[in-house]
Amino acid sequence: MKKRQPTQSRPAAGEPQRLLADMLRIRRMEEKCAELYGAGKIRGFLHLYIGEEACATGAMHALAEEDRVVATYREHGHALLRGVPMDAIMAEMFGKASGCSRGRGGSMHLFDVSRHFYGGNAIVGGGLPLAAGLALADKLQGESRVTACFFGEGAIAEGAFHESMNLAALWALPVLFCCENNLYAMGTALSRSESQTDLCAKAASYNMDSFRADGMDVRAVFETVSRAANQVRESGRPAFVELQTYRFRAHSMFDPELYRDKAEVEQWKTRGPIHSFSAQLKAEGLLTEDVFLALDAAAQVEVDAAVAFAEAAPWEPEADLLKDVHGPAAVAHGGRR
Amino acid sequence: MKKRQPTQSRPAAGEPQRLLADMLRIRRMEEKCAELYGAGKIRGFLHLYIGEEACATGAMHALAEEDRVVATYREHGHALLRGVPMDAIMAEMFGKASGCSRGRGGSMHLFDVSRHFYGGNAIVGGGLPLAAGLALADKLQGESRVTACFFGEGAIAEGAFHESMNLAALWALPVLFCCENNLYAMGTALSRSESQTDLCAKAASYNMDSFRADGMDVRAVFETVSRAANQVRESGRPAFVELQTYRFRAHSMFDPELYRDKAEVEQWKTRGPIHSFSAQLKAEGLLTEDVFLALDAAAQVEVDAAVAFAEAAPWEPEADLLKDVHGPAAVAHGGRR
Amino acid sequence: MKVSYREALREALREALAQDPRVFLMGEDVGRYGGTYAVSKGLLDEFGPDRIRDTPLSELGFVGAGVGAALGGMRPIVEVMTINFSLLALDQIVNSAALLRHMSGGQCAVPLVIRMVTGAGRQLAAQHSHSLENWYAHIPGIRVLAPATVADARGMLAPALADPDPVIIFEHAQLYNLEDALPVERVWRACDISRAAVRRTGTQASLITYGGCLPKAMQAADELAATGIDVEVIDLRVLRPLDLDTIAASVRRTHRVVVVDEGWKTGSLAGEIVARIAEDCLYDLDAPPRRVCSAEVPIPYARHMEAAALPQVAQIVAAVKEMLNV
Amino acid sequence: MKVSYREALREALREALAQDPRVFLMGEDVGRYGGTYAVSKGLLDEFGPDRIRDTPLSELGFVGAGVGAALGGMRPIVEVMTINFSLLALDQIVNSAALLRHMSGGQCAVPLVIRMVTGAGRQLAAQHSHSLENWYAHIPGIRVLAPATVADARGMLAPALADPDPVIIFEHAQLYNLEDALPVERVWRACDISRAAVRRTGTQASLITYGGCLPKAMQAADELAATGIDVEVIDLRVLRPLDLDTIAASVRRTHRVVVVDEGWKTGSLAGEIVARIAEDCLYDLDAPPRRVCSAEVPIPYARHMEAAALPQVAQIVAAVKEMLNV
Ligand SMILES: Cc1ncc(C[n+]2csc(CCOP(=O)(O)OP(=O)(O)O)c2C)c(N)n1
Ligand SMILES: Cc1ncc(C[n+]2csc(CCOP(=O)(O)OP(=O)(O)O)c2C)c(N)n1
Ligand SMILES: [Mg+2]
Ligand SMILES: [Mg+2]
Repeated sequence: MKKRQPTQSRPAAGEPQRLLADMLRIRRMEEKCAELYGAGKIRGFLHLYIGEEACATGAMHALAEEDRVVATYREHGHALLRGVPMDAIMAEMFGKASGCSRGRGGSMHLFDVSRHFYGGNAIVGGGLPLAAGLALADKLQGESRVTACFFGEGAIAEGAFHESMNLAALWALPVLFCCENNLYAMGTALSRSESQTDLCAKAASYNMDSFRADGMDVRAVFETVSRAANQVRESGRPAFVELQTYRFRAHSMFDPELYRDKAEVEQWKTRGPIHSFSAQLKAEGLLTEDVFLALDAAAQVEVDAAVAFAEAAPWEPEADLLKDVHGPAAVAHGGRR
Repeated sequence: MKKRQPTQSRPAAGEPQRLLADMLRIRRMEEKCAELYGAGKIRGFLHLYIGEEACATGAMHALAEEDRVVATYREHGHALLRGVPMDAIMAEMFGKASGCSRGRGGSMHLFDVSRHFYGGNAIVGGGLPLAAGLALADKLQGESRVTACFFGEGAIAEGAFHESMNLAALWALPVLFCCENNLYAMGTALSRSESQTDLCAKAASYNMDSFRADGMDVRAVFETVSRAANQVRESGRPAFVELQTYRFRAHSMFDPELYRDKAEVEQWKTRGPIHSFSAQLKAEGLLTEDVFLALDAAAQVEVDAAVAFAEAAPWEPEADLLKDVHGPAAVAHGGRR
Repeated sequence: MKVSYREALREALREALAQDPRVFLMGEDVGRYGGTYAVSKGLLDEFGPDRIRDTPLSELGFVGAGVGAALGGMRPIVEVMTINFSLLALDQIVNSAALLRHMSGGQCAVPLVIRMVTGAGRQLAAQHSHSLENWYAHIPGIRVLAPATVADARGMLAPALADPDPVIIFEHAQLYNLEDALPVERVWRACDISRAAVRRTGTQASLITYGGCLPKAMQAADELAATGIDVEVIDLRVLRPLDLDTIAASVRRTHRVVVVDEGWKTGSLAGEIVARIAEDCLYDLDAPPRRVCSAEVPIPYARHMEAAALPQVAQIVAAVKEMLNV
Repeated sequence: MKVSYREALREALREALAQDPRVFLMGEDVGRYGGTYAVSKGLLDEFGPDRIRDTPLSELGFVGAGVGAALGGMRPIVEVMTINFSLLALDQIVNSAALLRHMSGGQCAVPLVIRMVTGAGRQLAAQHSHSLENWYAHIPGIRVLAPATVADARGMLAPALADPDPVIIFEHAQLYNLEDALPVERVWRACDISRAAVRRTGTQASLITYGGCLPKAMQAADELAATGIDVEVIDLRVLRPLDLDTIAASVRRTHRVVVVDEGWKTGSLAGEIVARIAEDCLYDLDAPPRRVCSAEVPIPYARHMEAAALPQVAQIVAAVKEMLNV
């Protein structure tokens, strides 16, 4: 298991330039991933977060280091901002042994337990019960951590969502349910998956407080999630946050996008979280084009280094195939398996 | 498969004396079942409905003959009032070949497809998706039937409830979701199973209309379910009904009832649906003690006849063990299985 | 003219929808998205949203609704996007679909078809690479099919819909792009969903397999033939009920058997086949039967590790050669 | 002094709860109701509602919460009331509990114990009579136990909790009232959860079984002994990973084998055992191996029909005699 690395001292979370820089880091990393997918370096399923960066960025800045995070298959940004080194993420997508899941998981299963990042779950709704359980562990152990659980609006139709919401509310578990509502689950629009499209009404049916934020506005996300997380931390009770966002790219690299109009996508792109936030910062006098370019260049440098790292990283030997199916102590019970 | 029997002409559904008579039929039948369980004639799990008779009685009177019904393992009353002959019910509980499920199902799996009675489901929540599907079939076939689905409040914590409510509301399926809220799921009180104990709030979170009735008052149930069923029939959309009731007996014959106070049970018994309704009818001049006794005696006669029938009924030969695993036409596909 | 496995499946769906108004297709993204594996592409335009019905993400709910709709007189085809997600629907498949006829003493019929994608090989990692056909093949009350050829992809749906009971059809993810000429219509129209098929006759050993491993077994047979070893290849096609006669007849001819199955070895369907052979044909065997299965490890993402985990042609060839001591 | 299987299970729970504050028990009606099969009766008073935690009816949710709690540092014991309802939780058991360690490259540990009741025999009909241990025994990443004796009921929990990975424990419904003297503490404390046990030595055939069928196999062995036939009885105890050495050693001694399993025959765990024997001990066999399993029918309610569907002592005796041609 990885050792926790010493915390770097960095500017306060939520500080505008860091929010912007982190959105850029996600964006540039993912653009590179798309390119590498085309080149066959990254394979399997690849779900890009492009367009939604304000959500993970605002939310991760709002969480404390000791908080736990559970995410979905669309989790590159969450992993990165939780502190998983881009090198390790990129190597994972290459399937290399230096990947954050040793090449076993790939794009959909980024893990870093030392940073309380519990994946990377490719079963829609599958992370929600886990999050309730992590929070239950904290509650029973007297920890005041929050467990933030990210999922798409598509997950709300799954029984797992409801069972988890109820358990968390009933048992007063410190879970922050973060629904990234990008209006589509693959090709299924929200209005074709939910009879009630006001998602906060779902929380109300569990007696759970809910919050809503414009998921294209990183400051709004940061402020809303900060409030919600504080409430969870102080009350020990769960809360629900809906982040209204949009994905600019296809669901995965296989999606022909038959189900939505190009015009709708273009319309949303005008609200792109990076350019709208940088425009805002410039208008506020908090950013110059030079600084923007420098942040972007730094992101690009980080990406290039990550790709180089991943390229150079070793493959796991095939002889290790059966490793990590079971933990080491299992050998204690007679040893033969 | 059983042939549909010709409809008997009988007094209008919902007429007070029929409501009372039907509650008595359920009560006397089930008291006998308890006795027969003690004698080892009925085995397996036996879940008595005693105390809750007003629910099935009011509801079944409110439904039309062509409506479909899906129920749980606590379904003796529903089956009886759907028109399944008491003989066939009793024989089923004995495990006899003349039982309404040919002895294959027992107490928890009473079926009578000729009367649109689809069981008898022993998986909590398991009937709800079926009900949505039956209603979908009707909708697609242009039928104006209602599918009434009965379940306990315990089922509301199950994902199956939520997925079914959403499908029904989203697709506008004519399902009447009838929640028999008897406050306990085995030993688990509602407040320990739901963070939100106002069950109608659940329906609201699916944009579904809801109704609530005192499930100890057969007239209230009849009127409420009539209204709700009519609305479903006319709108083609689902509705949710909560019937607030209480079971007077243990959950099953194995339950030591450690989880609730005797006093609470006694308190509820004062609101017993049979004696409170007969008292009411008497006060209204609609019932005399003689008539009551005659109805009760008739119920007892029916029970005795059913027991005699069940006793005399034949056992299925063991040689038929593999029957009804598959339908006959399967033989067409090459025939060997 | 060649058609792909995917096109063959789509033609079968189109025909079923056109011929019987009781038939409808429902599942996640079967409509507007065009089907995750593009099988149902175009059908929404042709048959409309009532009959090509996109469902919310709620496998338990919509599979159960399929059971109910079948009970109610329809002939639903439910697509569970992949076998991986079918774990969420197993209660309805086992406790409702498979049991209702029996529990009701023969009154209920559930003429339901469930299609799902199975198998690994596309680097989708552990949660998206299951092969659990053996679980389904264990359940009384359902029929389980595994089309491994274009002809079966085209032919199996109609008899499955005609079956009065639930039928599960497993489409292997690696087969969709397989292309082949369809046999003459008369042949695939007579598609039998109770028998295994001898895909290649041979004398020295029987390779028994199904689904995504059939092409591997055929290739292994080719490679063996090139070295002068003549093996028979049996495609189970029907995983429940098993066609034990065809299996036994083959073993009695060849006296040696290798079962190839993408499932994990322990508790695999291959194990059941080996057990049946040991029970029924013990004295016909000239060597211990062998299995080539997946390694007992969740399927890893990395390409070379995934390949190492799954049955490969070279392993099949090696197993036959070892068995023949060559 | 004799104790019942139920009491042995309860003592094991009590001890685990008393010794390790990370241990807690959660499930439907484990607390106020006292446990459906009364296993946890009294524990709520002793350990309080945080550690004897009644759950709502939401198998997928609370099993998944158990996985999460294990990830988070606790040692949860999750009771799924019966195996029948575990179908609702399979996604979390397979796709989370079993896979997390591997998918995370070894980072995640899920030290979770899941207990559930299995089996038929009490006239509970088709939906409440499943035996799907074979499904679980197929999954890499979990350990599967089937205590069939009072000593194992007492001894298996502690090593299961010490296992760094998920362990599923199947308690057969027909065993709860079984009474036996516990062996001396030193013996059951050394409970090994990797090996099968020879419950009775014998020379003419091996009866291999587990769980609820062990008493039937023992009784069959008694009846056979009374007719002068000496059979060995192997209790698998651990259904995954299988103790193949003990099985093979027995077959090499007796040369004949009957596997007894309450699962439906096709795809049963018994099939896997037969397959292993055919693969590893073919030349040791003096007769085809046989299985005594449940008939391939959903379990009927009626008493005589249920009995006809399940493996019975008479069938085991008959199988051995036929095999020995006596
Ligand atoms: C249980 C389950 N069913 C189906 C899928 C296939 N699938 C993967 S992502 C997805 C859409 C999910 O949409 P949403 O939850 O809104 O998340 P988004 O992709 O929009 O971020 C589907 C249907 C799955 N992974 N898991
Ligand atoms: C999925 C599932 N989990 C658990 C059980 C065991 N069980 C049978 S009835 C019951 C309580 C159900 O309570 P409720 O839904 O309120 O109905 P009631 O018995 O009160 O009528 C439980 C837990 C089951 N049958 N199915
Ligand atoms: Mg979405
Ligand atoms: Mg209840």
